[in-house]
This record gives sequence, C-alpha cells and structure tokens, in this order.
Amino acid sequence: MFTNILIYFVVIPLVMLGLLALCRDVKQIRAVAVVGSLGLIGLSVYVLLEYLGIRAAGNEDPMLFVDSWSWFAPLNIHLAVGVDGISIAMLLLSSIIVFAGSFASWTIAQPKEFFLWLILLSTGVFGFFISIDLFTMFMFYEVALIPMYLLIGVWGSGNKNYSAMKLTLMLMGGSAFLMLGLIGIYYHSAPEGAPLTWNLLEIVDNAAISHGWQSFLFPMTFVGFGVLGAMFPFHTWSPDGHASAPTAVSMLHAGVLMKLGGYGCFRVAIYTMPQAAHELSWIFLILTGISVVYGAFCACVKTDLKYINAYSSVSHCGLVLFAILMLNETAMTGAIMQMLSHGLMTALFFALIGMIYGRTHTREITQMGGMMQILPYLSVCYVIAGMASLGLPGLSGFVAEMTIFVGSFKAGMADYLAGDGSLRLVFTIIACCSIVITAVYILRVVGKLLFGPVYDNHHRSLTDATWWERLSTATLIVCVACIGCFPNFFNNLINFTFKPAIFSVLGIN
Amino acid sequence: MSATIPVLILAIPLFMFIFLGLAGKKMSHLLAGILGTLGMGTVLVLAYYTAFHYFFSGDPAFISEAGERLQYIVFNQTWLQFTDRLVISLGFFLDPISAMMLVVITTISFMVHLYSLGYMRDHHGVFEKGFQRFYAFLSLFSFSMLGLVVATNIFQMYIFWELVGASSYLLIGFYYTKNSAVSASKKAFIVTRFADLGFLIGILVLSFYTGTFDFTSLTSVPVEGMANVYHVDLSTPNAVLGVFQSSAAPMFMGASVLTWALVLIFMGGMGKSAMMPLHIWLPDAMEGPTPVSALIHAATMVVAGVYLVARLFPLYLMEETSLVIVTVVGAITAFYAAMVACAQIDIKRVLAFSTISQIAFMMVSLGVARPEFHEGLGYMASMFHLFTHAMFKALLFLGAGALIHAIGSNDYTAMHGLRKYMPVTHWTFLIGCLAIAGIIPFSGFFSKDEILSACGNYSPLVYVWMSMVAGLTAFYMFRLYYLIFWWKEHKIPEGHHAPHDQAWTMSLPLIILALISCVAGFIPFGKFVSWNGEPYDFMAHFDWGVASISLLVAVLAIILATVMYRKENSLPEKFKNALPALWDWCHHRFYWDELYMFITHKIIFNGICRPLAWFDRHIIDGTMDSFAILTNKASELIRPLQSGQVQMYVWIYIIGALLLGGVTVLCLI
Amino acid sequence: MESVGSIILYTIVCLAIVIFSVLAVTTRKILRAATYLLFTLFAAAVVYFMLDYQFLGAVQIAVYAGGIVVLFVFAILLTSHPGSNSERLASKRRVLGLIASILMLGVCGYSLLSRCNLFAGKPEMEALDMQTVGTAMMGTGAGQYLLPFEAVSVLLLACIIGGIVVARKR
Amino acid sequence: MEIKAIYYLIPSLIMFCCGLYGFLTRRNMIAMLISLELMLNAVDMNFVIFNRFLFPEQLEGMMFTLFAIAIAAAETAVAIAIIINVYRSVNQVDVRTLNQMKF
Repeated sequence: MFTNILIYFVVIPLVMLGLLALCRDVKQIRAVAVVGSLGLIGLSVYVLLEYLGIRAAGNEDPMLFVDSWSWFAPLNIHLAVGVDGISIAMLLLSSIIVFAGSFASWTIAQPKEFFLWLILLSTGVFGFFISIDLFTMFMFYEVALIPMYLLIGVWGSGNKNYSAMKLTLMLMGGSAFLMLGLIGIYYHSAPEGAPLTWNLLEIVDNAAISHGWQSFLFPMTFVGFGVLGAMFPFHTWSPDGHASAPTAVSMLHAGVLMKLGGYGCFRVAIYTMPQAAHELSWIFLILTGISVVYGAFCACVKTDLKYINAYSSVSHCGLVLFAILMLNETAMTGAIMQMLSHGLMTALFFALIGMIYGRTHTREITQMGGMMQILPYLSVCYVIAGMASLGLPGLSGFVAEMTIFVGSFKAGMADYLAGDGSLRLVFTIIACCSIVITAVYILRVVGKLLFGPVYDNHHRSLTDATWWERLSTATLIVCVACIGCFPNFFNNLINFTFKPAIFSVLGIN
Repeated sequence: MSATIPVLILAIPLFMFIFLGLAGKKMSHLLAGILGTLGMGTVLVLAYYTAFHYFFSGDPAFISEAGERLQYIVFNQTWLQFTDRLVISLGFFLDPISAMMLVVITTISFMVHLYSLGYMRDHHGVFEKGFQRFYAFLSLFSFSMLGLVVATNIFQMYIFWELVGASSYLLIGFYYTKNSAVSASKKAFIVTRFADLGFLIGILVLSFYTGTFDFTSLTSVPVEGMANVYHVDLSTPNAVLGVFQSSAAPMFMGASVLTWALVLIFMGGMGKSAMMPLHIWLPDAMEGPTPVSALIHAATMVVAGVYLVARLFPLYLMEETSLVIVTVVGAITAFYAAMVACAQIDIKRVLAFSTISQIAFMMVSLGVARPEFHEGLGYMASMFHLFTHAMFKALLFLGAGALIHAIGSNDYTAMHGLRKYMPVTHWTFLIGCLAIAGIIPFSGFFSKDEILSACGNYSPLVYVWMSMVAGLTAFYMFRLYYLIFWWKEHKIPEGHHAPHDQAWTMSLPLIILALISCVAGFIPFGKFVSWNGEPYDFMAHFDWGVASISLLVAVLAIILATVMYRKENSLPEKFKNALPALWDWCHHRFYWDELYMFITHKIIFNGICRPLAWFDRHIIDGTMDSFAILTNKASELIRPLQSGQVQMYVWIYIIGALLLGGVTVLCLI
Repeated sequence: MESVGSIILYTIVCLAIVIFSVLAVTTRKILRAATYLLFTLFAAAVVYFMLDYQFLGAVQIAVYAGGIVVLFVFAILLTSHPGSNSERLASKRRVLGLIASILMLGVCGYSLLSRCNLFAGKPEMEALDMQTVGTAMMGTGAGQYLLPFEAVSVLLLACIIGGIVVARKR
Repeated sequence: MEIKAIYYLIPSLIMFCCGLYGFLTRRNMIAMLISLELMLNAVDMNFVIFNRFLFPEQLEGMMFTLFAIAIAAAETAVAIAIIINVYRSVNQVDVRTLNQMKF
C-alpha cells in the first residue's frame, strides 16, 4: 500500500495531525505546520515531475499511479487512487495554499486546535483529489467540509454562528443531492450481470449508465458539486461564510474547497455522464452564466472587503463551471486554469484582507483610505492581486479567462452555425462582459482602499507586513506570476486529459 | 537577422521595470533615474539599429528584388496553445510600420526619460516621492508598447494592449494621494477596458473564422489580382480564404461577420485612441505627470488604435463598410475635439483634445485609403502623420510641462507673457504650434497635406470637412500660444523668482524634438512605408493645389487667432457672448462626461448593481434563510408532541393500539 | 379434570388478582396502593405455583414481593407526608382512562375469547427440578440462556452503580 | 371442570387493564410505577401461562419471566432512585410539575 506515492498525500497530513496532538507550544505547532506543508509541496512537485516523465515516455493512460485497495468488500468500496494532469495541478494548488495559509495564521488564537482542524480539512482535500473511487471521494469530500463549521464557528468573526451554520447546512444540502447521484451511478455502473463498481475509470470504461438514468443523475451530481462551486442560486453561503471565516480558512475555502466543486463537476458529472451533459448543459449554462455577471455586479456595490471578494469568487467560480459546461477542449482547459488561477489569487486576496483587517479592525472600504502610504507592501500586493483578478496579462487571470473565452466562443459559434441555437454564444458574450465589470469593482476597491488621502489618522501608526506575512503573500504572487508567464506548461499538463477517447462522445476534438 | 537585438529591445525595459520596482527603494533617486534613462538609451540605440538594418541593409529577407518591403518574423515563441492552429505566440515582427514605431517609441520614451530627470523634482532639486516607481512604470510602459508594435499575432497585440492600459493606469494614478488622479486613472482603465471587450470579441470572431491569430496569415489576401501584390501561394489553403468562403454565408444582423469582427476590433482601437464616444478618459488622463502625458497620452499609446487598423488594413480593405465607419468616426471626432479644444482653459486639456483631433485625422486617413487612389496614399499619410505628430505633440507636451513646472499651475490664466522669461520653451513651443498648424516647412505640413489629398481623392465632403478641422487646429493652437506667451505678464510677487527656463535635462529634449519637427517633413516617407510594401515616390503624389489651399486655411486661422488673442481685448468675450450655448457646450465638452456619469452611476450602479445586491440579500438569500426558518417553524409546530410527558405518549400509544386492535377485531368478525 | 380444591383456590386467586388490582389503582392512599400491589403479586405467585412452576413462584415472592415492594414502601415513606391523600383526580381524566382501559379490555378480551378453544386443559408436565432450571440458565445450547443471564447480571451491576450515583447526596 | 388457559388469561388481562388505567390517570410518579409493575406482572403471567399450556416440555416462557423479574427489579431500583433524587431537589413527585428538563 505504501509503495504508491499518492497515498502519502493523505499520510503526511495524518502524521501532521498526530504530531500536532503531541505539540506543547506554539513554536512546535508552527514547525509542524510549515514542515508538513513544505513536505506536501515537495511531494506534489515530485509527483508532477514523475508524471511528466512518464508521459514523456509515451504513456497514454487516462490516469497514472493507479492503485486500489479494498476496504469494504460487500459494497465494492475501494481506496482507489490515481491522478492525471488536472489532479496534479489541483494537488499543487492545494499544497501551496496550505503552505501560505499556515503562515497567514501564524498568530492565531488556540493554535493547536486550529491547526488540527485545518490539517484535517487538508486531509480531506488531498484525499479527494487523489481518489478515483466515488465512495472514497465522497468520504474525503465530507471530511473536508465538516471542519469548516468549527473553524468558522470558533475562530471566525462577526456573525459567525449564523455563517458557519448556513455554510455547513447548504453544503450538506448539496451533499445530499450528491450522495443520491453517486449511489445512482454506483447502481448503474456496470452492464447487466457484471459486478458493480465505484471506480471512476471502470465506470467510464463500462459506460453502462443508461440514457434515462443519466438525465436524472447528472443534474443531481452537478447540483451537488455546484453548490460548493457557488453556482447561482446556491451561492449565498459563500459571502457570509467567507466574511466570517478566519484568514487561513477563507484562503483554503475559496482557494481550494470551492475547487472541489468544479473538479467534481468535471470529474464525476461530466466524465461519467457525457450524454446527459450534452443534453442538459443548457440549464446549468444559464445558471452559471448568470453567476458570472451577477456576482460581478453584486461585488460592485458591496463595501465590505470580504463580501466583495466573495462575490468576485462567485463570478470567477461561475466562470469555471460555465467553461466546463461548454464541453470543449479549450474551454475545459481554461476552466481548470481558472481554478488554479482563482485559487491562488483569491487566497492572496483573503490573506491580504485578513492582514489589513488584523491591523485596522475594519473591513469597510468606506472606513479606510490611503493605505498605500501606510502599508506599502500589503498595498502593492493588493494591487497585484487585483490586477490578476481583472485579467492583466502576465498574471494568471488573463490566460485562464482567455482560454475560456476562446474555447467557449468556439463552442458557441459551432452551435450557432449548426443551428443549435445561440444560447452558448450569447452567454459567452455575456461572460466576456464580466471582464469589464470585474475591472470596475477591483479598481473601485483599489482606489478607495489604497489610494487617495489617508481616511483615518489612527491608521498612520500601523506597521507594514511582518516576515511571515511577506512570505505567505510572496509565495502566492510568485505562483500567480508563474502561471501568467508560462501558461503553456500548465496548458499542456491539463490538456492531456482531454485527449483520450473518453471525450469523443462529447464531440471534443 | 539574429534574435539577440530584438530580444534585448524587449528584455531591457522589462528588466528595468522589475529591477527598479523591486530594488528601487534601496537605491538613491538619482541612481534609479539614471539607470532607467541609460536602459532606455540602450534600447534606443538597439531599436535605431534594428530599424536602420531593416530599411537600409537591403537584406533579401527585408526587401524583395522588386524593391517591396517584406514582413519578417525575427522570432516567434509559442506562449499558449489553444488548439493546433490557434496559438498565441510571443514574437518579434518586422515590417515598415513596426520598424517606424520602434523608432518613434524609443525616441519619445528616451526623451521623456531624460526630461523626467529634471521634471520630477521641485525647484530645490529635491526628487519627488516615488521617483523610482515612476521610472519603473515608464520602463514597464516602454516594454509593453514595444511588445505591442512588434506583435506577430493579434493576440500578442491584445496582451500588450492590456499591458499598456495597465501601465497607463499606474502612471495616470502616479499621484495616488490625489483623489482626482485616482478617479482619472480608474476612468481611463475602465473606458479602455470596455473598448477592449469589443476588441476581444472581434478577435474571437476573426479567429473563429480564420482559425489563426497570425498577422501574416490574416493579412495575406489570396484573391486573383491581389495575389501578385502579396506573393501568396494560392495553392496552399489559406486562413483568409476561409474567411471569404464562410463570410459569404454567415451574416449577422445585416452585415457579414467579417465586418462585425473588424468593427469590434476597431472599437478596441477607438478606446485606446480616444475616438468618440470613448474619448472621455483622455482629457482626465492629464492628471498624470506631464512627461507621462507626452509619452503615453500624446505620442505612443493613443496611436495604438491607428496602428491596429493599419496592421489589419488589408482585412479592412475587404469590407468597405468597416472603412466607412472608421472614416465617419474619425471625422466626427476630429471636428468635435477641435471645437472643444477652442474652449478649454487648462493647457494640458487643450493639448489632449488636440491629440484626439489629430489621431482622428490619422483614422480618417486610413478610412479613406484605397489602393486605387494613389496606391493607398491615405495609409502612408496616416503613418507619416503618426510619426510627425508623435514628435511635435511630445514637444508641445514637454513644453507645457516646462511651463507647468515653472508656474505651478495648468491654467493659462496663470501664465501670460512668458516669452521673455522662457525663450527656449517659447521657441520650441512655437515650432510645435507651427508644425501642428501645418505651416510649411514644418513636419505637420507635409503629413497633414497628404491626409487632405487622400481625403480629396476619396470624397470632396470629407476633404472640406477635414480642411475645416485643420483650420480649427491652427486656430486653437495659436490661441493657446498667444495666451501663454503673449498678453501682459503677471506681476511677480516679492521674494519669488521669475519663471525661467529649466535645467538642460528638460531643455535638451525640447530642442531635439523641435529640430526633428522642423526637418521630419522632408523624410521621403513613401520610400519606407506604404500599404503594400511597394515604395513609391512621395512627391509624385504631392498635390500642390491641396497644399496651397490648406496652407491658406492655416494662415487665415492663425491670423484670426492673432487678431483675437494677440493682446488682451474684448473680442473673445464678444464672441463668447454672441454664441453662449456653443461656448457652453464646447467648454463642457458637449456634456459627454455628464452623460457617462449618468449611465454609470444612475443606470448601472443604482439601476442594476444595487437592485441586484438587494435581490441577492433579500430574495435569493431570503429564500435560503426561509428554508431554515420554515424548518424551525415546523419543528416548533411538532415539538409539543415530544412533550416528555410519558402519560401523553401512552395515551397516543393506546389510541394507536386500540385502532389497530379494533381493525383486527373487525377483521376477525 | 381438576380437583375441587384447586378450583376453589383458582377462584380465590382470580378474585384476589382482580380485586387487588382494581384497588391498587383506585385507592387514594399511596401506601395502600403499594400494599394492594403486594397482594396482587402474591396472587400471581400462587398462579405460578398452580401452574407447577414452583421456582418461579418462589422468585416472584422473594424478588417482587420481598424486594420491590419494600423498595416502594421506602420510597413512599421518603417522598410523601404520612397520611396525606393523593389529590383527587379530575373526573374527566378518570373517565377517559376508564374508557381506554375498558376498550382495551374489550378488544383484547374479544380476541382471546374468540380463540379460546385453542387452549384445552393443562397438559401433563413432569416436575421441574432445580437442575433443569439451572442447566437451562447456564448452558449455551439450544433453549439455554447463558448469554441473557450474563447480560442481566451486567444490567444489574449497572443498575446498582446507577442507583448509587443517582441517589447519592451531592 | 377443567381450568383452561383462558381462565388464567382473563384475570391477567384485567390486571393489565387496571395497570393501564392507573398509569394513565395517576400523577404521582410512585403510583405510576406501581401501575407499571401491575402491567409487567400481567405480561409475566401470560408468558408463563402460554408456556405451560402450549409447550410444557420447554422453558422459554418461564425463563423470560425470570429475566423480566430481574430486569423489573433493576428498573424499579433505578426509577426509585431517580424519584427520590427528584423529590430531594424539587420536593415533588408530581409528573405535571416536573417539566423543567423539557426540550
């Protein structure tokens, strides 16, 4: 079992949990968190390199490092692992954000308990991304969700009980749909007479889910994951949840957890049920298309920094699901890039907001101003994050959005020319409009918060970032710039998934 | 040609940006400034070398045996691969206009770098706060602009297009503690962003039909009769051929998709080049430091729109409609901006509107260019005007900067009579004014004259219209000139120094640019730049009739300005009172800003965003909350059933049991 | 055919059961109720004897009558003021209870009576010696009850502890 | 005359119904417990009766009763401990007034 490299993505956090339980003081806790998350980064990079090596050698399997161990034989439940480029990208993203998040919560109260829950959450996240067994996947999904309640409820701020409850309940509601969908998939996973399976690859190979069942199970699964992906109208947990969550939790939640939604939508809903995806995508296309502009418009008038970013996340994550539904190679690649990009830059945003809030004790942009003069480092970082968010070339947002737009425009035009209606085309153009609205709200915040005269003279005595804050933000900025400057590397990494014959049924070239 | 020098042209400014941005705070102000200037100087030399090499080396890669200038891709590196054919590459594209733009950009940029060494410090020689940042941003801008002009494909252009937008944003908002600067920068970014939306969609449409982003494929026209011009091998399936085949079928709202694509791309150009109705950001952008206005908002970035249309000119030629739109937008903007410029008080605003007007000239010139009229004279004229305008407008802005630096105000009302105190500035400014007014032998005369001849070839209406605008140009420029340098000077308060010419770092660029403005008209531009690469004799198309008429118009306008503004008199007041509405509208720029304010704040913010946010909080969130409330209420409702009273449970149990038992008994009976 | 003695005994026991049951739930003095309960339990013990389960009858007397009722008496003495009556019941409540009980009686009685011919007389049974009972309780085979026995012993232990904990003075 | 099973079952049923009546009407916790014991006892008797009349060679019913008695004893002990405890804290054993721990 321990010969498979992937299993260590779960083992390392578990070991960290054990060590954290033994820690006596805050220094040891920090050491465990930092060393552990560095270990995870190292592991992801190692897996990435191995993966590239194997691919370079000509291996064309849909997943690599595949392994499976039974843990509940009567229901065929396995701990099945395997990764492709998309999972590796997600693993890399998660480990970086866990690393940055550890630094962002350097001085949190009750560090031991906090990190215990945080690392438990990460265990779920990593487990989710390496699993290819639907049941195990779902289990890790839940492991990732539940700690959120305590993390927000205990370490949060503001109306935290309400937010924590709302977030947990809405996500659990999504899980209910999801579970129904997954069980449905299980019972139709194999042709008549063959043993049923939870294994994604086998399900895809069998392609045994009948058409009628697909059109029932696809919405279930998609909505289930879509709730976590903040799909309109199931997004309202996100503003409240993010606003109340402590910094590192916001980072992890917006940066990684919301990606679980997008990843799941792709990996489970579309991967296993392509026909239904083809036929029913229009419903969700409308919803996600609305999310994109709706979130952006709402962000334009909010005055609380975290709310603004939460709505911005709704918009950006909407774009992820939107692109996935285009069922087009380029757009889907763009969706995954957008997940990476949004994960990093939102984490950066929330880290910065947490740091500013920790100093000024307010998140109202009307109560602040001229931060550039007082906190130059944080302000510059904020501007960079903003620029990434509004899609400045050279930072990650641009490449992701452009890939999505090129892909979805192609899908839309193809539909239009084939006489299949202009829905995709219209929504693509609407989604394109979001780049303008994004610019509006980002520049509004940047102008009010960072520029202009100092609003509150008490703020003049604030000190700029400490070394751990600098490290946390610098890591994220470097990653954002890396994706922005060398997109083709990530493009090729992700793109490979869309090559296999699995996707021929979607009409993807 | 090896790729080393082109790479360096792009890499040095980028490196300077990163270096000054990260390490600038650690070094002294002066060192940062000198490093930036030296870096730019190096780029200047390299760019001149490249352009010289391209035009004069006679290399068969650059010029065919028949003497046609060829497009040459120095290098092209894949940056992002969407599909097999849709690839964004980063490369270096050499053709006549990009080589010319390299020269323009590096020249102006170097002048501005040098000039800023003097400008960005106060009278005691103390450098302004953020001096290093200023040089870092200037380097970023130079990098982006250079990247834009050497783009090998339309997406590379879009990338750098966005980057120049961002660096323009950063530079306009350089004085970020001033609210007006912040909102001006925001406005500039958002307006151009909106235009870029059109650009983006245009690119998407174009690339969908042609399956390529590359300029070489896009601008090669494989049609009989034109093929010999473009040396395109008709046997290979070509991207644009696809456009022809498919655009014949797909129409969209009465126009072919190609027209739509071109108009949308032009919309991007309208935003960057401040064409009406997307011009409103440019006057406000004058909040930035004056050297920035000279570099970005007069000479280089704002002509990006013209450059874009010129770059895609063969495509525009295919669709008559799109060129007509370019012409009409240009003509209206030119007139509008000239009118408004006559009624502005802030000297930088006057220059800004004059910039808009001059760029509109270039647009019109492109719009009227047809191969059948003097082998596309308009195209060459447009590029020529771009070149000369960059020089004299930078000169005017830098001169205005010197004035502002000396006086400390942007209003001409605070200036008057400065010719005695600031002779260098005065003479260079005068040269700039003469150039822009189109007086022989300054550069503006030649370029503007060719634009007017091209217009004349196309349509008499356009010709008359543009001549009128040219007259207005001469009028408002000399109005400005007289108001600044003539009239009675203000009394100098006790203890203040009289205004005086600035340090050599500021004067030298003025003198150099003035010299260029004097002689640039004699460059045989047609030898270098023409729409299809074929050199032709410049003077062969020179129409002395048109030239003399335009000269006459300019002189008349100058005389009128002299009469009205040479000395303080009541004529302007009378004129103003005679047509109060006209003055009012011109002074308020035809209330465009108010209209935009209304649309953005009243309609978009208050009409869409706020209701949506309310809807989100109360309807969507309210629904979700009401699920929770409903659950709570329902549980309140059934909670009494679980009273904890065992007897109650037994009662219910008994009733149930009795019912069941009763049923059983009945069955037994 | 039963002997006359046993029929007489049966009649007495039946009457005792019925009368004392009714009294136990109708008397207003709680101590008396406990006493009537005791009598009822005794009568039940007699029934067990009559059915030849002597051991069970003995247990009934020892545990129920001897143990539980004593507990009751102690509890009553500890929690009520001697001589005080329990409050009068609201007549509506009483009527409702009565109706429910009688309905129950009717339903169950009807179903019993309609099937009473199933049960003929008492079949012969050899005397139950203690060894049989003991083996049944301690064995693990079919019809042997070691597991419930152990479970009950654990339960009793838990009850002892629980009782102590609950009733302990703070 | 033969004493049939039904002759034993009827008194047992009456005992049960009495217990039921008591349980439904009484307010005193001890009285309720007494009624409960009556019902339990009635059930025990039924076990024994059915065992004796239907399967005399087996011991299931008897064993059940035996265990039921043991459990009843245990349950009563705990119940009474609780009652006494409640009485100590609120000086009451009336179920209607004992509603502070509700919800």
